[in-house]
Amino acid sequence: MIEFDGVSKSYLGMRPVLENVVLRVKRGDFLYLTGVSGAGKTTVFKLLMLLERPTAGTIKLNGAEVTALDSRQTAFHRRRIGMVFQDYRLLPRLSIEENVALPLRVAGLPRVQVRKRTAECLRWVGLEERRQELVQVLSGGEQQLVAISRAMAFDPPVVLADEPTGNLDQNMAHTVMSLLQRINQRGTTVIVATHDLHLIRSFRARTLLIKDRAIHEVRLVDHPDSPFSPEAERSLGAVPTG
Amino acid sequence: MIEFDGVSKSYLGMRPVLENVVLRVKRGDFLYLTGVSGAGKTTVFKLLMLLERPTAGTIKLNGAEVTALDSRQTAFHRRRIGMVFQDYRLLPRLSIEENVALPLRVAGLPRVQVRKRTAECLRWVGLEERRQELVQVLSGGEQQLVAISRAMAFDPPVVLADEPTGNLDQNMAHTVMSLLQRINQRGTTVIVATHDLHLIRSFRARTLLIKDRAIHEVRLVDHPDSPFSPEAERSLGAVPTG
Amino acid sequence: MYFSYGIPRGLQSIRTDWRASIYSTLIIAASFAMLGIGVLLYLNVVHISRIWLANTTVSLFLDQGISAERRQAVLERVRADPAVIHAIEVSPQEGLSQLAGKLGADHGLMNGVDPANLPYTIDFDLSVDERANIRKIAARYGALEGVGEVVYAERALEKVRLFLLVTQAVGLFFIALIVLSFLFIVSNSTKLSLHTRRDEIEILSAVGATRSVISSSFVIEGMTLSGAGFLIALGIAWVSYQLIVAALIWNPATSALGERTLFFPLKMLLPAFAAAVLLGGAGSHISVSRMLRGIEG
Amino acid sequence: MYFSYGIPRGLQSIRTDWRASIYSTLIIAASFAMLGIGVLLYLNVVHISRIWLANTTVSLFLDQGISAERRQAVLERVRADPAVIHAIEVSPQEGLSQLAGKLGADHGLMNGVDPANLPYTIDFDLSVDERANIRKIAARYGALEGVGEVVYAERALEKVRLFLLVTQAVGLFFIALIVLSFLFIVSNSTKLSLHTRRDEIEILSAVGATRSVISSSFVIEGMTLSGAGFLIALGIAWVSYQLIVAALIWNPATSALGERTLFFPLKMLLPAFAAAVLLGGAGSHISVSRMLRGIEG
Ligand SMILES: Nc1ncnc2c1ncn2[C@@H]1O[C@H](COP(=O)(O)OP(=O)(O)OP(=O)(O)O)[C@@H](O)[C@H]1O
Ligand SMILES: Nc1ncnc2c1ncn2[C@@H]1O[C@H](COP(=O)(O)OP(=O)(O)OP(=O)(O)O)[C@@H](O)[C@H]1O
Ligand SMILES: [Mg+2]
Ligand SMILES: [Mg+2]
Repeated sequence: MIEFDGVSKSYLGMRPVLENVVLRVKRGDFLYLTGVSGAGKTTVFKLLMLLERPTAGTIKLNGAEVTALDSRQTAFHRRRIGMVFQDYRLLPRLSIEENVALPLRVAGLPRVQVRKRTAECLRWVGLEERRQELVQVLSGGEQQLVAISRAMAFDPPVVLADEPTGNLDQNMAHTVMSLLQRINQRGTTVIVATHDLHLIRSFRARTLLIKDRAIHEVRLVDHPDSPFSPEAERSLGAVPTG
Repeated sequence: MIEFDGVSKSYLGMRPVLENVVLRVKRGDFLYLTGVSGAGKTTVFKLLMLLERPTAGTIKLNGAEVTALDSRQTAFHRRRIGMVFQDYRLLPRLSIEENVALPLRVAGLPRVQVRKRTAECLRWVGLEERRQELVQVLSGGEQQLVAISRAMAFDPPVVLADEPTGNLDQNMAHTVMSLLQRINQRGTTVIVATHDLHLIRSFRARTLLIKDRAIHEVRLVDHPDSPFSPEAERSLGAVPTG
Repeated sequence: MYFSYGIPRGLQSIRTDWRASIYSTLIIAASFAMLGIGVLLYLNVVHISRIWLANTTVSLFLDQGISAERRQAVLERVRADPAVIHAIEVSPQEGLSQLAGKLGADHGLMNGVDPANLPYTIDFDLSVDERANIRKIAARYGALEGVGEVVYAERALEKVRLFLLVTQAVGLFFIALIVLSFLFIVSNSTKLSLHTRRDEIEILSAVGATRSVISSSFVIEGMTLSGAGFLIALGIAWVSYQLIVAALIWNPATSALGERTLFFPLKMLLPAFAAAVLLGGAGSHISVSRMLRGIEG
Repeated sequence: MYFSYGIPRGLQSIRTDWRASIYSTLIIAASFAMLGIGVLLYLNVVHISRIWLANTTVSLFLDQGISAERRQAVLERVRADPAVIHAIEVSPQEGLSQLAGKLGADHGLMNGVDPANLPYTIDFDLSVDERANIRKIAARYGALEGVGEVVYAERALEKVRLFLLVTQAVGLFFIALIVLSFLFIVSNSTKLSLHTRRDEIEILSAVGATRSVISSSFVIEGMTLSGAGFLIALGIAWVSYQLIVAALIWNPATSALGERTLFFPLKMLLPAFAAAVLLGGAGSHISVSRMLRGIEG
């Protein structure tokens, strides 16, 4: 479903972040994208969303090359991907409800349907009571929940979650991960970018590691403390736990 | 050194976040402030920084009541506290170096001294090579490091770090926590707000829990997986690990 | 698109960021006010100088020894002419004393003149619309039986024409400059306020809004603010106008002038309002589109 | 404070957010241009009408049968007067033909006039500065030996005075409106651009900057942008002025007018530039201070 072929990305005048990356994600996959700070996790998501363009290579979603899309098609392409941004990217002066409704409203859905779907998404993250509050006064974790809720609103075939639990308490993180797993079981492709090995340990899944500008598959091992081989663990810069 | 007496805070027209909070922090303490999302961790920091005013009660730093400070004194008060904001609060169009130098420059320090101190702070977080890059193009974790670096710049007697490792990989998080411990050993009072129990587990210290609008001391227990008593663990909404 | 998203979102934006909306509206209002004041001043200067400066009195010198009936007939003929206003008959005696008056301090010169040598004259003025045709009209009356010479201040007319020409040329040049400044102010304040909302536009784009959807709410916002600015400016211009006219009329020396002033006619205001609204919408649309092209790379 | 932080940071801000700086500068420039155009137009209308419309020719009618020496003495006395320009002696014959010329079509009336009855006259004009004193000067010359009557167009002078009065009153009213609009535009665009930088101000405040330090960089920025806007507007006004003057001079009918026009004198421009710079700084300072009070609660 998602195919990166020989994708390279270097930001203007900088050394490359990704080089000749190959990635295959099948419909209905659930996977982690991990790597140290600045490895390029967010960049991979931005490339897929067409928020950045690759310097080289092709990116395909459902067999269609995304870099060839025009402005209008880009908008439709983005509706097929729900992204939880690392910095949330919410409109601070709108209410929780309005932020979650945004993708539905700009797509021109009828008002009743928007309201129904929005309420549903807010219920999942436990914010339906507070839907009238302005986003700008929310705590960090609450904003993250709104961002997660918005990414689900369109019920998109692909969800990209960039560090979705970084500001959540363990209980809420657990709720969110269960939610992601549940929508994954209904057929949604889910990619979670994270450097939280404890998260991966709790909700094991296929894990990709960005290292030295390339994406590697990480071998999972059956160890209670770390899901990774010692080698992978070292690349992640993880310190021994416990 | 830091004293909260009967401090309450309710944001305009909302139910109270903190009620009748009493808090004593001694000079040179290192402590964690924890609690679920929206418990009020950031609010405590904002009150201490005078970014918000308490609805009731008094807050003292070094015996001086902070709520009585005028505009000019407030500025000097803030120079005594280095805060790592949860949302970083960097100026995106300035370079890494300029952001870190900001507190020093607005305090009117001579240029040479500013440069020297900035370089030092950046070295601690490993960003001295990239000091010319604009903050707006940095990855989430890199921005967090800049925010941490800026909080240290003034070498303040108090450092408040709000979720300082939420976007860092384990290795970087370890570096930052060691750094905080090191400055604490030199006499700086450090308070870290976090909901990451794994962090508390790795770097054990006195822990305060915000629950039901009040601050409670958490009893630490000697258990390899959780530093808390089962009761405290439950209040934190932690799910059993491992 | 406009009904489901653009209009509600545009109006909401105005409400939620009311400070910025007020700032923008006041900038637009002040620019419209400057523009309106310039145009109004120009219209009035041209209008009033056209009426007042043009001395279009025509004198028909009747033949010496003309019969009283014929004189009467010519007078009636003149009075019946729709192009003519204020026609009067002037006897030789009256003519002489008028002339002495015209000469002012030089009136002593007229002592040697005998009124018997002077003809009867018929003096009349032309209605404002017919003043341009003064030559033709003079020729027509010159051909009339009983009319000797036809005299009108051709040189004065030339002067007025020149005055109007200069006023119009300089005035239009300045108005062009004002219009340019106006467009600059409005477009740059639109750009300024949108520039700061780049984030919002990026977010909308990231959640799958097409360019036209994104632009729609900004277009509504721009139209509303521009329309509001226009109405405020109109209010300012109207009040100023009333104050000035009242002041002019209050002074006896200028009251006639005050009564001749013009305000914008309604049939000019309605299209201008529509233009203001469209301008606001178009400006926002262009700015947003340009910004979107920048964002999409 | 200004040297270690305000100036470098203010200039850096202009550079890093150059788009917003350009927008603000152009808004300010266009407002200054409108203001400058208004003032320039007003100055020139008053100036030129003062010179041109005031017909201050004074005629001294010398006594009948005055000696040639005395005539010469009076003429010399007049020519030596610093208030006097263009003094000429007019013989009775010349006077008569001039009068005939003035009468235009009525010149036939002069046929019966004998030049022998007419006196010699001395006609002169008053320098622009002395025109207000015409009455006193006329009285002075009336008392001179050999001078019979002193004549000047008192009525025409009244008309001009009225015209100037109306022009000045209406003009000043409009200029006041333009100045108000100008201040509105500049202050609101300052507020608009600062409004969007609330974040920056909050961050500065949070890292321990005092109000005056925070304001310093914005003051520098405001002064620079306002000064730049002023200079751009000055350039526009100067080019427009040159174009109009060239057009006026090019046309023979208006060339004399063109030569009499004024541009802003340097001694007016320097204080105006200083005022513009101060205005920009003060506006920014006020806006930032108000915002800071809001932030600090
Ligand atoms: N627009 C940009 N221009 C220049 N460099 C950029 C830009 N965006 C990102 N980078 C750089 O590219 C590298 C990868 O960034 P990216 O955001 O993909 O990292 P990441 O893996 O998401 O890191 P983190 O875990 O800290 O969020 C970083 O070094 C960053 O500084
Ligand atoms: N300016 C404000 N106006 C109104 N409510 C606010 C404001 N700031 C915070 N709140 C509310 O106060 C509560 C506590 O917020 P705070 O940011 O202190 O939580 P927190 O403990 O830091 O949470 P997190 O771990 O998610 O960052 C939240 O419910 C939040 O919505
Ligand atoms: Mg990232
Ligand atoms: Mg918080």
